[in-house]
Amino acid sequence: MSVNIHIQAEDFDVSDEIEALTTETTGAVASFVGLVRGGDDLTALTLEHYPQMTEREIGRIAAEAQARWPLESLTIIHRVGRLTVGERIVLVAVAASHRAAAFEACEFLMDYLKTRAPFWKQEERGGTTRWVEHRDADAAAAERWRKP
Amino acid sequence: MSVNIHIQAEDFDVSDEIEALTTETTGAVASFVGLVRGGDDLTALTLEHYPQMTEREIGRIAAEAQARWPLESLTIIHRVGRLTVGERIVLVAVAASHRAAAFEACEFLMDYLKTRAPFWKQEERGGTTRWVEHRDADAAAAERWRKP
Amino acid sequence: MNVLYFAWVRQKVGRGEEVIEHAPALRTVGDLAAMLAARGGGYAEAFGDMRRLRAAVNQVHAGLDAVLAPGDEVAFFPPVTGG
Amino acid sequence: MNVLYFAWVRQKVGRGEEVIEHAPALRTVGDLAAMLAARGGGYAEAFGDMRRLRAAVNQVHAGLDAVLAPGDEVAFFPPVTGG
Repeated sequence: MSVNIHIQAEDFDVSDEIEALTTETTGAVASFVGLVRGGDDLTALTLEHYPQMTEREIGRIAAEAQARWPLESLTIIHRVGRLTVGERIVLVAVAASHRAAAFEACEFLMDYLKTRAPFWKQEERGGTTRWVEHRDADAAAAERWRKP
Repeated sequence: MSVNIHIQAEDFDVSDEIEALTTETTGAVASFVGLVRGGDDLTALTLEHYPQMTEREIGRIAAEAQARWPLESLTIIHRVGRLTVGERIVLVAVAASHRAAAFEACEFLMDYLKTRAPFWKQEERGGTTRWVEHRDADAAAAERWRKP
Repeated sequence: MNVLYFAWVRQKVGRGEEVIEHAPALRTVGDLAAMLAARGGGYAEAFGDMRRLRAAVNQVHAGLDAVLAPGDEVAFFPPVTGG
Repeated sequence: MNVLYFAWVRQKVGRGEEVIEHAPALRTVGDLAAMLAARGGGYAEAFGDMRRLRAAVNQVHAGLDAVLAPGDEVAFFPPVTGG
């Protein structure tokens, strides 16, 4: 089981990342790409993070996914810095023998990244900037993975 | 809303397909890649299909996904012919404003492809061939999307 | 009617398609399957247990009770295994 | 202790980090936050309502009741908005 976590300013290539994950026993790769979504005059996002904590926290989230599903390998790439509309922000890719585990783990990882990984988005609209507010829907999405 | 359905012998590039789906209002792309999984001496799969029906049936499945979730666009590529271990078989990629719709629609599309699209896999192990049996787990996975 | 066979159904009957004249006795998909099973040989093997088979009429999944009409395209195949 | 601030917390207090000596009165994260709020100005704005803030101790999410020790790295930030 390999876990690849990268925090970087640079863009990534989804095909290359998926290719790197797959082995002869991989049957399924579920992946997710998050992008800077335009609208309401948004021009860019700037992503700040807590460097000493980010990889460690994402590592803990990845370990939890590994403990819950039979996974082969996974890659999480999260970009930081200023990103304009249409740019990729995040990739989560999960390889497994079967698709149910790959899908569930991928969605779990995204829900946990959204609510636990120490990143903060600042929006630029025209000349003004504003910190993005935490969405209750994200907290609810993460909450559903809690075991009873 | 654009729907792209391709049945082809040729391979595909996941990055290119995702890139083609995204617009300025896309916030999320969920995707799935199915591969020929090795093991038990499997060397290759041959995929047969019902050409007159395949695209129409997948189109009906895609229309159902569009009716159920707020999607921007989606691409389904399914390969046919002989594919060796490690080769890509299928891609489902779904673009939406938000991730929940993209994830759910992607998983729905895979479950329905598995149980409704007219493809049949024949396995090669050493010198012998055998038709893959339908898995009850796939029927159960599709069943959970039925509305009450 | 144009009748198509796929996967092991095709292999057992030894052909991918054939033309079968619509007739009053072939009112439904089930009637057609029973007629084919009665041919014996590979047809009997393929159509002996309809629970193992699926069908489509004019490129739409159909049950054994689906009613046939002249000119229909009828297909018989195992449960699908793509994806 | 090394105390770090992120996002609007950093902007309101006007710095990204500072060193604060551990002391008996700073037993918990909540004690530290209350001391910072009492400084007034940007600190009062940032720490006035702890429900809007989150904290980590030694790079692990922590509640207001988490106990501090000399040498700890304590971070204050808004609820995260990455992904």
